[in-house]
Amino acid sequence: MTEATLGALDKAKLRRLNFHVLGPLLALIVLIILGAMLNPNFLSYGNVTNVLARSAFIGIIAVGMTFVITAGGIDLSVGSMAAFVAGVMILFMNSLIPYMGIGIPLIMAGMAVAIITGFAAGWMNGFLISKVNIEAFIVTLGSMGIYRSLVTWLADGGTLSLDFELRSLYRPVYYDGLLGVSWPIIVFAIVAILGELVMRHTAFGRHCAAIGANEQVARYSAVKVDRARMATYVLLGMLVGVATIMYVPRLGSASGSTGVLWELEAIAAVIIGGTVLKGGYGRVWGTVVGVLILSLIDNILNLASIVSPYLNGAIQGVIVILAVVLQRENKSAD
Amino acid sequence: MTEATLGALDKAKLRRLNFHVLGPLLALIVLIILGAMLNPNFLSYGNVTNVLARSAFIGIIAVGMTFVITAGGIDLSVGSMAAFVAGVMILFMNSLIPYMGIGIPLIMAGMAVAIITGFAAGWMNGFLISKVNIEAFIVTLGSMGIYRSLVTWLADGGTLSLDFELRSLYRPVYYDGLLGVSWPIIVFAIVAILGELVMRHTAFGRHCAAIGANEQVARYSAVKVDRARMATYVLLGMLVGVATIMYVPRLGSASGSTGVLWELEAIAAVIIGGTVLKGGYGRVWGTVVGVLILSLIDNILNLASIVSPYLNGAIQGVIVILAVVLQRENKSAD
Amino acid sequence: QDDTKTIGVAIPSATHGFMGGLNYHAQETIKRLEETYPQLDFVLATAGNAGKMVNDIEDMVATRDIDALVVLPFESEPLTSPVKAVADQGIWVTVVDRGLSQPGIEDLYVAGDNPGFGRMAGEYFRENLDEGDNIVVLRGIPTTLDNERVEAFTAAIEGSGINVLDMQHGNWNRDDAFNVMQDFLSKYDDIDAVWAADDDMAIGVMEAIAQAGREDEMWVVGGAGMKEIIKRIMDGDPQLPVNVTYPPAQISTAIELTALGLVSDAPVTGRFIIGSQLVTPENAEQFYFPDSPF
Amino acid sequence: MTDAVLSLDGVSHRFGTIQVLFDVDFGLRPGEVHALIGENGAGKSTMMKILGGYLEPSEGNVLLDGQPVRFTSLRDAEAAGIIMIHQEFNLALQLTVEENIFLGREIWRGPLLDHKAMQAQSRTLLERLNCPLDPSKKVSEISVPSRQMVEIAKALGRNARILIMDEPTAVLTNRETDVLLEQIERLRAAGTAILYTSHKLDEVKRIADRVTVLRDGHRVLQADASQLTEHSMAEAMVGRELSGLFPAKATPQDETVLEVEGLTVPGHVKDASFKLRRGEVLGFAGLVGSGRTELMEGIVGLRPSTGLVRVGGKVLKPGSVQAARQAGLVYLTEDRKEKGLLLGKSLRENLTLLALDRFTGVTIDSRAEERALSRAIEEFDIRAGDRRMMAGNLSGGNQQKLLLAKTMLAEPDIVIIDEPTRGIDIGTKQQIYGFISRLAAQGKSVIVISSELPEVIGLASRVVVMASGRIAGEVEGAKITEDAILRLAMGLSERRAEAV
Ligand SMILES: Nc1ncnc2c1ncn2[C@@H]1O[C@H](COP(=O)(O)OP(=O)(O)OP(=O)(O)O)[C@@H](O)[C@H]1O
Ligand SMILES: Nc1ncnc2c1ncn2[C@@H]1O[C@H](COP(=O)(O)OP(=O)(O)OP(=O)(O)O)[C@@H](O)[C@H]1O
Ligand SMILES: O[C@@H]1[C@@H](O)[C@H](O)OC[C@H]1O
Ligand SMILES: [Mg+2]
Ligand SMILES: [Mg+2]
Repeated sequence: MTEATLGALDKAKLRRLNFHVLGPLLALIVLIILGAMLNPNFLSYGNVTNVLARSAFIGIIAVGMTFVITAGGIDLSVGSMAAFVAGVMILFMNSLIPYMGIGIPLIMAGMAVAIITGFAAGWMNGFLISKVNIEAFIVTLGSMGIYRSLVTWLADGGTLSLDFELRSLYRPVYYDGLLGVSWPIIVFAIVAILGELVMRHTAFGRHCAAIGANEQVARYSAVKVDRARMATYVLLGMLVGVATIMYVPRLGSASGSTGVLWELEAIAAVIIGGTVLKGGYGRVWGTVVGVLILSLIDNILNLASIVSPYLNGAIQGVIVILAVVLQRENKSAD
Repeated sequence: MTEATLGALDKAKLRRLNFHVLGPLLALIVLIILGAMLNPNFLSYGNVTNVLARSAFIGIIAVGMTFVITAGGIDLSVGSMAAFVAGVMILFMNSLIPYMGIGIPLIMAGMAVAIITGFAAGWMNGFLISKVNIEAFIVTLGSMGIYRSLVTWLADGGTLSLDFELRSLYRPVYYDGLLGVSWPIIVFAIVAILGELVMRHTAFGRHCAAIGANEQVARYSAVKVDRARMATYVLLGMLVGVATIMYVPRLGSASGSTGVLWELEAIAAVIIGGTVLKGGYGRVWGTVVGVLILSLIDNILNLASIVSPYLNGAIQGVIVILAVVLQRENKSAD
Repeated sequence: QDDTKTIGVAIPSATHGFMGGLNYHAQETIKRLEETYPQLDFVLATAGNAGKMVNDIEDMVATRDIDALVVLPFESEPLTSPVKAVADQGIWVTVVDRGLSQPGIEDLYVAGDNPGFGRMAGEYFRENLDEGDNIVVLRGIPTTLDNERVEAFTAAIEGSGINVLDMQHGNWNRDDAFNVMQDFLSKYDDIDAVWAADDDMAIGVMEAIAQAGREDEMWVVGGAGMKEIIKRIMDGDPQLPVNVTYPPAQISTAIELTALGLVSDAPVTGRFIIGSQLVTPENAEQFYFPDSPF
Repeated sequence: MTDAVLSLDGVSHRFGTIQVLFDVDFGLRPGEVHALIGENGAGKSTMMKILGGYLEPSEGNVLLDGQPVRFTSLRDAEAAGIIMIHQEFNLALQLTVEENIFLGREIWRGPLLDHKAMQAQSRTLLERLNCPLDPSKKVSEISVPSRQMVEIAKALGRNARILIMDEPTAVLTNRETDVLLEQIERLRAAGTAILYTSHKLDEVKRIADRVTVLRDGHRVLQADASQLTEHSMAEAMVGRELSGLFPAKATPQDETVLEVEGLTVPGHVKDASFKLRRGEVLGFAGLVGSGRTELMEGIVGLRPSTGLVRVGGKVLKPGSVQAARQAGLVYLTEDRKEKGLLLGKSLRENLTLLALDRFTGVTIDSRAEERALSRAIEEFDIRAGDRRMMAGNLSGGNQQKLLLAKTMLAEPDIVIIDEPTRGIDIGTKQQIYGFISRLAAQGKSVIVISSELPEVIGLASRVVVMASGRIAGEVEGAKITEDAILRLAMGLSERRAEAV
């Protein structure tokens, strides 16, 4: 092969690659420009902070979902799981006030409970899927109903609220931050960076992609398929715990309506970001872009009030489809 | 291989097959026995008719969904599509009363509109998925938002109602029947039988499975892949139209909350019935069993006030998972 | 044994604060009445959509042989003829809150007053704001009921010179309301008051205002009388001057009256409209029920 | 001289910018068997796909009956009577044998499919190939060789005027190959034009009328088969002198490194016991379905099994591929497409998947991976246009080399190679044989399963023969002859034939 042809090849590859890679980024940039044009406050510190901080819950969960989907799975239960974890956390913290008093230790304990509950919930899903070998869609559809129902039951149909004083102490975890960057944003960023690292640069990430691409090949290559698959659900469960830790200080409450449809948003963010729904290929940074796209659509619709609010959903739908058109692979290329 | 081992092998295969095949049926039978034990009226003509007739909407849609999933696709938009089709149908019929008068022709025209609208909606999904080549999950997530939003907008945030007199004329299409079997049951049965026939005994059914199993192989075998894939969405859209024709006389109205979560129920029914979520294998009769299982769970929960209504969702979830445990394939066998 | 009567109760499931409260009151009332009247049986079903509610009602008739039905229609239109079918079988029907779209089906109607709810809030805005003041509105889930409230509210402030800057759906949900309010705050520099139309939404709204540090700039009126909100009115929170009631306990009234109709010879028919009331710091105490989940 | 039915006129082809065919002229005549041979990656499959209507050439024309054609869909090609058997399997695994055979040309009776007719025709086709498979079995449940027979049946059933077969015999045993060649002769007699690729030059010599040789995308030779010997064909392909194919056999040491005792894989293998010594190349022979693959998969923990496996004297934890790998025991699958390689992933990711732990501290050292890839490309002569390409875009033979490289990267002490040279050209075969024998000389032990008897005979110092899921016997040293092996393999298989 001559040098010249290699160069040309590189360019062709690059072009194709770039579309696929840059698609979601491009959509994001278009949205940002649109937002800035529609409203001068769009790029204000306040609005940017709001949007990023709000994205954190879904974002943190979607990072975990990226692993699950890459490994060929799906998890419909994350929204109810978040509600359930929040409920358990609040009940636990309230009930420990008499013993531990209101203070940092109690909040730390609450956080630990959130992670542990998330871990357990994810473990349960993972166990049924990878050991008992039930279709992930069904397991998590089932557990979605179970967690949602349990939190409603725990709250007696109403809302579980964190003790008022305790809440005041905990509140800064959502509203304050470091050097002007609020905590949820920081945590989301850390989770995303770690996630990208794990996906791209560790054996676990490789194994997830291998399992999603062809489980048989993974098995024949001495990959511990069950364990890795299980780990994706456990990781996701723990990240649901982390998301909840950020969520509870925001409004200090949890109810049957907490986290409704988060699963759909998280999955959508993952797919918009370029991860393949049937597994085999995933990218965490894409997911982050996907999450931001979804949050921005809402934000822009609120800021612009262009049309009947009844049509917000339609505009959302159109934008989501358009965002993905940009990154579609050219079919004839294969 | 000696005769003995061959025989053993065959038996093992048979057992595995049977479990896989009989799993959902078994679950259904268990539920029926449970229901009959809980309440003597469970097997009454009235209750059986109720349960079957109300299964018809999801059932008819789920038959179409079986084809979509078998061919490796997914459709999240069917619930909102049903709402949208119902809305369009109602508006259309109401607006034609001055011209056509209230009578059978108007109802027939309304039915035609429902099928045509469903056809168009399905065609749109199919076009974006198979021609523009966008991930089915995203397309139908987008169109789910679009249809839902459009019906809310058409109804001005409220409810679209069929003209009262017209409604009385149309009502028997849900509530009456032939020889004591109500129309929705008859239509559901016809759709299911035709669906099973098409899936099992036509080239289209085979092509769907082939596309879902390995698109490249299908293409290389001169299967018109795009056309077949498109056809699955169009078929599903038309069946949504048929389901709507049965739905409108029942409730006489459509609103933003019509058909919420039908997509999830339809997909769940398909998977419970043994169709493979990633495509390549589907069975319509299994879907029918899946739909019945889901309906019966609700019905049985209403038969006996066993627990707090808050926990209904949890019980549902557990039963769904259990129903599928029965048919899980033995992993080590592969 | 023969004079055992069964009452079916069909209500929407506890998907948000108000409905949570309503579910709570329904269960409490049933428990209480089952103790008082051993000859009464109750069947409670909760539904997440209109279709499921129709199913529940069908099941009650077909398998539980109910003698009376208490129903809070998920939506008016789709529930009308199924409930009518029940009434036509001679079963006693009590309708709660959201009326049916055809008059005369039910034997008893117990409801809050949605237009009144909106009007009362609107009148308060009219009296307490000046011409040229700016407000934003958070609406509920797109429904007829929400439309009625918003129409009445709009009518009440008409001609007052109050500017409605924006209306968006907060879906009676805390998180959605929080997001929408955050964006309103980014978008508008001058907001004098917020009509949140529901106390769950009011909570999200107040949190967003607090985050922006604009508590002194505007006050908020929610609705339905959630205990936390009532408490703050009682305590004289300047940000929450008043509230408009829409009591979830109306379901108790409905079930009780129905039960009474079945056990006594004098059935209670007619319409009981539980008008919305304005909760002020002065009268707040009588609306405070610390044990209710709402 | 008869006119060509299908020909290429000045055809060049590029993937991206890598040119793989250079100005090729070619003509296929009715009633001839034309062999297309060349090294791995020479461009044979590419050329066949162009002829079959699966690829459009970058330059030049395809002529059908002398007229330039451009097929817009595969249906058109099929309608013109052109049928192709692909090198890589072209079957939908979840579908049954019959469904695959009739995919895209189902038989109808009235409005519905005629299952009976399709079942019967499938049976007939398979019988013609001497392959008594149940047509209602799912393809995922049948063995690799059987899949190839299904593929052939699928093509035969389409009544071709022009039949293009890309390495149809790579996965077949001699016996099945014979059946296939008979069929080819029958078709030739009926006037079908047949284009045929194989790396088994004896076959080519036996069946071909004419031979075309491709080297690096250039047509370097076209001649009547009668004018060529196996040796001259090989030389034309490789472009250099080829000496003896097999290296000298190493002598095994006394130490037993692997001991299998009473291993049973339910449904496939019954009570198998054997030993493997250090530095030994142990051959495994047997007919298709004799259970060799399943036995090995049982040993390394890929299939549930009962019985004992000792590695270096220590009992191996059953059912764990990881345990086997840790004990230095690795298995290379015969099914490279479904079990061996991730076709959609890069060469690098494939290469290191099995031995990823060797490249991983906290994170994966991708530069070390790149170095490993360079070494593998060198050592196994993997010809990739671009080292960042997907494994699935490698030519068939090069995929096999990548799979070998992947397995060897795990540095096993004992390696079980199932069909090591499937689809590999003669020059590379020689390299691989050399490689196996060097492994043994280094004190590693190798089990070679091969359906090519010469391979087993040329490499192994001892051969275990399986029949019907049992070990039928074993031959050693000078007693390793084709005759001895076949007698062991057939004796029991005759009995099975009666039983079935
Ligand atoms: N889709 C593709 N994209 C990029 N390169 C390809 C593609 N298909 C084939 N190639 C390259 O084209 C060259 C020729 O491949 P081809 O499959 O025709 O070889 P072959 O002669 O059939 O080899 P083998 O004997 O190994 O089957 C190889 O270098 C291969 O990597
Ligand atoms: N002629 C046949 N009839 C029925 N089943 C067969 C036949 N040939 C193969 N099989 C199936 O294939 C399996 C055997 O696999 P396989 O052919 O891989 O064995 P093998 O001895 O390793 O042969 P090979 O070396 O060709 O791979 C058996 O489980 C059997 O079900
Ligand atoms: O659900 C509604 C509730 O949220 C609102 O506040 O009051 C009316 C109810 O129907
Ligand atoms: Mg090839
Ligand atoms: Mg084998």
